[in-house]
Amino acid sequence: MIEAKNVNFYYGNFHALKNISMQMEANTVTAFIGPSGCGKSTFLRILNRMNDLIDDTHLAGECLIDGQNIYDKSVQVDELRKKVGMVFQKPNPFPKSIFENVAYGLRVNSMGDKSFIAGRVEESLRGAALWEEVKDKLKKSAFELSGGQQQRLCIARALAISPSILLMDEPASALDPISTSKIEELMYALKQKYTIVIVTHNMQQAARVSDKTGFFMLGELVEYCDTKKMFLNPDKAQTQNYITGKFG
Amino acid sequence: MRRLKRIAERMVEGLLTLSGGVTSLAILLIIIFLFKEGLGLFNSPNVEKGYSLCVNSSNEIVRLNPLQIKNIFDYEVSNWQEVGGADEEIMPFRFDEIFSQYSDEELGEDYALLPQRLSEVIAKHPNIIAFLPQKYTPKDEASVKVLPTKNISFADFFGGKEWLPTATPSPLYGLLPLLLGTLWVSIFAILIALPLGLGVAIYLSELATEHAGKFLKPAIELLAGIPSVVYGFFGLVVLVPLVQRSLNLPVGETAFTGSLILAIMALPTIITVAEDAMRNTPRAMREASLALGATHWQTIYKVVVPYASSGISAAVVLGVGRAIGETMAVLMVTGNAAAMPRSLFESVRTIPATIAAELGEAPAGGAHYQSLFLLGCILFVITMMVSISAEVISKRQYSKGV
Amino acid sequence: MNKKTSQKVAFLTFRLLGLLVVGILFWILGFIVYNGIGIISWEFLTTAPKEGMTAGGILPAIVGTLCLVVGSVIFAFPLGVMSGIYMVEYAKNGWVVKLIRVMTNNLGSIPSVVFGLFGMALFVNTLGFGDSIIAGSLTLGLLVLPLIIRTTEEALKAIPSSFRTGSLALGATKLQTIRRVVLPMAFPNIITGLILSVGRISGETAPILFTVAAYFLPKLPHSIFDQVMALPYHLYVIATSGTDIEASRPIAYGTALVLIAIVLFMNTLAGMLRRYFGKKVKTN
Amino acid sequence: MKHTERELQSLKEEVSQMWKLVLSQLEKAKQSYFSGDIELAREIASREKRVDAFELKIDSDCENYIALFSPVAVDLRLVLSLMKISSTLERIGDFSEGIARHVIEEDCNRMPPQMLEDLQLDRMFDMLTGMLSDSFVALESENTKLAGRILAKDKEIDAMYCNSIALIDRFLSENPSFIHCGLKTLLLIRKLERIGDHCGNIVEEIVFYVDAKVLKHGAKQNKE
Repeated sequence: MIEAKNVNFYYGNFHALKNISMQMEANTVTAFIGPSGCGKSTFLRILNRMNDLIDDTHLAGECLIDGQNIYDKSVQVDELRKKVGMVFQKPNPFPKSIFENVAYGLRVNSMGDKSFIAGRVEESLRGAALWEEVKDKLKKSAFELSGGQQQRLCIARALAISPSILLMDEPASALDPISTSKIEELMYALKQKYTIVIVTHNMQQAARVSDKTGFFMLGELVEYCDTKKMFLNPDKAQTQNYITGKFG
Repeated sequence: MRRLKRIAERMVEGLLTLSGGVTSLAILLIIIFLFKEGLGLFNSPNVEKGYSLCVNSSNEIVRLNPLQIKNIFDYEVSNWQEVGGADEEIMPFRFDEIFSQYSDEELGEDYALLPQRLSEVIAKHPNIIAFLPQKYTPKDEASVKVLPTKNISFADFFGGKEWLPTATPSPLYGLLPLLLGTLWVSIFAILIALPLGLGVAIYLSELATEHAGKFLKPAIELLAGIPSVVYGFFGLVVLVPLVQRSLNLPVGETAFTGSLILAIMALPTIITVAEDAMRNTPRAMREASLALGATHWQTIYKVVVPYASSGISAAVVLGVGRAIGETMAVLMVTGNAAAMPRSLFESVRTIPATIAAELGEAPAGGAHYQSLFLLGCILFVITMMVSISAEVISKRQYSKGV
Repeated sequence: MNKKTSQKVAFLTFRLLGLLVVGILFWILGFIVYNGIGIISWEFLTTAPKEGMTAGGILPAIVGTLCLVVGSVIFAFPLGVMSGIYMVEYAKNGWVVKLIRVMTNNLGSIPSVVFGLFGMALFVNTLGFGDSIIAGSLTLGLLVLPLIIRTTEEALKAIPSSFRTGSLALGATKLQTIRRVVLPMAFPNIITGLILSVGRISGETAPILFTVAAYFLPKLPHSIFDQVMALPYHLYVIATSGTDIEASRPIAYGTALVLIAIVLFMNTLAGMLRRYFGKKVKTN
Repeated sequence: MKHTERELQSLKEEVSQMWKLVLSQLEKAKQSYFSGDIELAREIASREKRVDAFELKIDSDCENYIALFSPVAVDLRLVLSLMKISSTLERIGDFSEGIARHVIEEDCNRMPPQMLEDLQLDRMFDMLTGMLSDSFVALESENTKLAGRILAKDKEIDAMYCNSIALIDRFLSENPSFIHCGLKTLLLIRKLERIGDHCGNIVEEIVFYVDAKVLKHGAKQNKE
C-alpha cells in the first residue's frame, strides 16, 4: 500500500506539487492523468525517489510505502528502488543482449547464482508476455526487438528483481496501438501480483486499465476516485472539462 | 544601379565559394610539397652526393650497401670477408689522408696530379677502400675500381634500423628507430593519460557539482592552452631531474619523461572528448539502471561507460594523434638518441623531434633535407589515418549491443 | 553492502584524479610564475638581449611574436570567416561539402611541425620569401585556419534560422541577410575564435622554426621580409642551446612567464566572452 | 481474450439473463391467464421489480463500458443495441405484469370459451414467446436469418389484432352484458400486439448490431 501525506515538491522555487494526499491500494492499477506539466510524472517519480537525481529539488511531507516513510534517513535508496520498479516512457533497453538486460537488476543487486538468474529471466520474460517471442534469441541485442517488444523487455527487466510496486511513466506513449494494447493487457494481468501506478496522457488508456484515477492540474490533485466515477460523473468541473476535452 | 548591386553580390558569393575550398587546397598543397621533396630521397645516391667509393681492382667486391659502408668507415667491420670479399683486412681511406702522405708539390698545381696520386695509393694497397670526391676520382685506371652507387631504396628507408643522416661516406636513413620511438613514447603516454583522463571525465560528467565543474573545466581548458614549448621547458627543468633522481638513472632525458609530459598534454583532449561521450548517454538509460536498484557507480561502469565506449575510443585515438605529432616538448625532454628503443628509461627520438632538430642543419635540396620531408610525409599519413579513424569511430552509432 | 563500498572507493578515486589534474596545472603555472616573476620588469620587457642572451630583455621576441600574430590574423581571419560562411550558408549537402569538412578537420589535426616543413618548402624556398615574417605568418595562418573556420561555423549555426527567414521574407537578398542579420549576431562568437587563434599562434614553435625565427637578432624588423625572434622559439633556444644555459635560466623563466601570460590571457578572455555572450543569447 | 472483450461478454450475459426472466414472465402470464391462477399472477407482479432492476444494472454497465472503453464499430453497435434491447425487454416485462394484473383484478369473468378460441389468444401467446425466444437465439448466434420470420410473425399478430377488434365488436353487439369484460379483453389483446411490436424492435436492434442495417420505421422500404 502506498500513502502520500501532504506531499509538497519544489524544483528550486517552483512549487511543483501542492499538498498531495492519497492512498493507493495493493493489487490495483492507479492511473494519473492531467495536462503536461501538471506534476503527475513528478509525483510518480517521488514514489521511487527518482527525483533525488535532479539537483535543487526538495520535498516536504511524507510518502509511505507499507507504512514506512521512504524519505526517512534510514531508507537505502537502491533497496527502495528494488522494491519499487519503474518502466519509462520510451523503451530504454541497455546496449546489451536480451538476457543481460533482464539479468541486469539481479546482477547489480547480487541476487542469486547463475541458474537462479536464468530461471528468473525466463520467469520475468514470461511474466511480461515476451518469452515466446524471444526465447530463441536471448543472446541477441535488445535493439533488434521492435518498440513494443523493447517496452515489454523493460517491463520484464523491472519484474526480474521482484518488486511489489511497478511505476509506469507513460509506458505506451511511444508505441503503436497493437503494442499499446499488449502492454495494457499485461498491466491488467500484472495487477494480480503487483501494485501498479501509471502516468498517462491517454485518458482512454487510464479508463481502460485502471481501477482508480487521479487527476492532476497545476501541481494539485484535483480529484481522485474510482475510474468509473471519474469518467462518468466526476465531482469537479475542472475534471469534467479536462476529460471531455473542453479544457482551456 | 540594381544590376550593379546584383553583379557585386554574385562576385562576393563567388569569393565565398572559393574560400570554402581553401582548406582542401591547403591540404593538397601540403601533400604536393611534402611528397615532392620527400620522395626525392629515393633518387639520391646512397653515398654522399659528389663522392664515390673506390677499391683496388683486384678486390672481388662488387657492391656494398650503406650499412656496410658505414660499418667499414666506423672500423666496426675490419675484414673484407665480413662483407662478402676475400679474407683480408680492410683499410678505409678518407680523402683527407692523402694530404698527410703527399706534399703540396707532389700534388701539383691546383691539385692537377691528385687523381694520379690517389690511384697510386689505391694500387699500392689491395685491401684499401677509398672515399673520394668524384672530381678527383682516378678515371680509366686499371688498378682502380669505382664501386657503383645505387639510389636509396624503399627498403633502406622503411626497413633501416639506423638513422645517421650526417654519416660519411654513406648516410643512413633508417625510419624504424624514429617510428618506434614515436609510437613508444606516444603509446606509453596514452597508457598513463587514459586512466587519469577517464577518471576525470567520469568525475566531470557524473559526480562533479556545478561548482566543482565550473572550477575544473576552465582548468582543463588552460591545461590545453599552455604552449608546448612551455611544457617542454617545464619538463626539462622539473621532470628530467626528477626522473633522474627518483629512478636513479644516468640521464633524466628518457622516453619515460617524454611520455609523462605527453600524458599531461594529451589529458585535456581525452577528458573533453570522453566527457562529451558520457554526457551523451541518454538520461533514460541511467534512470532505468538506477530504477533497478543499481548504485550510481554500478550504473556508470555497467551502462554509461559501455554506452560511451565509441566516444572513449575516439578520445584515445585523438590523444594518440596529438601525442604522435607533438614536437617541442618531446624534443626538449627525450634526449634524442636515434637508436632503436629498448627500454622506457633510455633516450629516444621521435619523428617530429627529428625534423625540428635537424632541418635547420640540412642543406636545402640535399638527401638529408629530403629525408626529413619524407619523415614529414610519414607523420602526415599517420595523423591523417588517426583523425579519419577517430571520425569513423565516433560516428559509429551504438546500434548493436553485446 | 559491498557495492556501496566499491562505489565509495571509486568515487573517492575520481575526486582525487580531478584534484590531481588541477594540481598538475597549478604545479606548472606555479612553478613558472614563482621562478619567473622576479625577473619581470619594465626593462626586461623593453630591452634587447645582451651578453649572449644571459642578460637583458626580450623586446625583439615580443615584437616578433606580435608581428607574427598580426600577420597571420590578417591572412587567416578573413579567409577563415569567409570559408565558414560558405560552409554554413551556401554549401548544399553533397559530397563536395563532406570532402571539405573532412579536409578542414584533417587540416586541424596535422602536426604543427608538418606545417613548418610545408611552410619552408612553399613560402621560404619555392616562393622565395626566405626566412621572413611573411613566410612565418602564412604558415601560422594556415595552422589556425581550421580553428577559425570551425568557430565561425559554430557561431553561424547557433543563429536560429527564423532570423534568416524573417529577413528573407522582407525581401532582403541572401547576402544582405548574412551581412546585416547573421554576421552581427554571430560576431561575438567569431571574435572568440579569433582570440583563441591568437593564443594558439603566440605559443606555436615548430612552424616558425624554419620559416621565420631568428636565433638571436637584437634589432627590430623593418619589413615583412625580415627575420624576427619569437617568444616560444626564444624560450626553446635559451632553454636548450644558449651560450650559457645556466646563466640564462632566469631569462628563460621570465620568457616562459610572459608567453604563458599572453596565451592564458587570450584563452581566458575568449572563455569569458563566450560565457558572457552565450548567456546573452540565451536570455533573448 | 482481452479484458475489454471479457467485459463486453459479461454485459451480453446480463442481457441474456434478463431475457430469460422476461420470457418466463410472459410464459407465466399466459399460464395464469388461461388457468386464472392468481397466485402465479402475483408472483409475476412481484418479479417485475427484478426486471426493472436488471434494466437499471444493464444501463449503468453500458454507460460504464462506453465511458471506460470507448468502444467503436461492432462493439459500439452491440452496446447500443444491448441498451435498447434491455429497455424494450423491460417494456415487455411491463406488459406481462399488465396481463398478470388483469388476472388479479378478477372483475372480469371469463369470456365464453368459444370466444377465446375465436380470438386465438392461445396462439397469440405462443407466437409471442416464440418471437421472443427466436430473437434471443438470433442475438446469441448473431444470425439475422431468423429476423424475417420474426417480423412476419409480428405482421400476423397485427392482423390477428385487427381481426379481434371486429370479432369483439360483433360479440359485444350480440352480448351487451359482456361490455366491461370485452373491453378489457380488447385491452389485453392490445397489450399482446404491443409485445409483438417490441419483439420486432428487438429484432431490428439485432440486425443493426450484426449487419449495421437500420430497419426501423420502414427505412428498408424507403430504400427500395
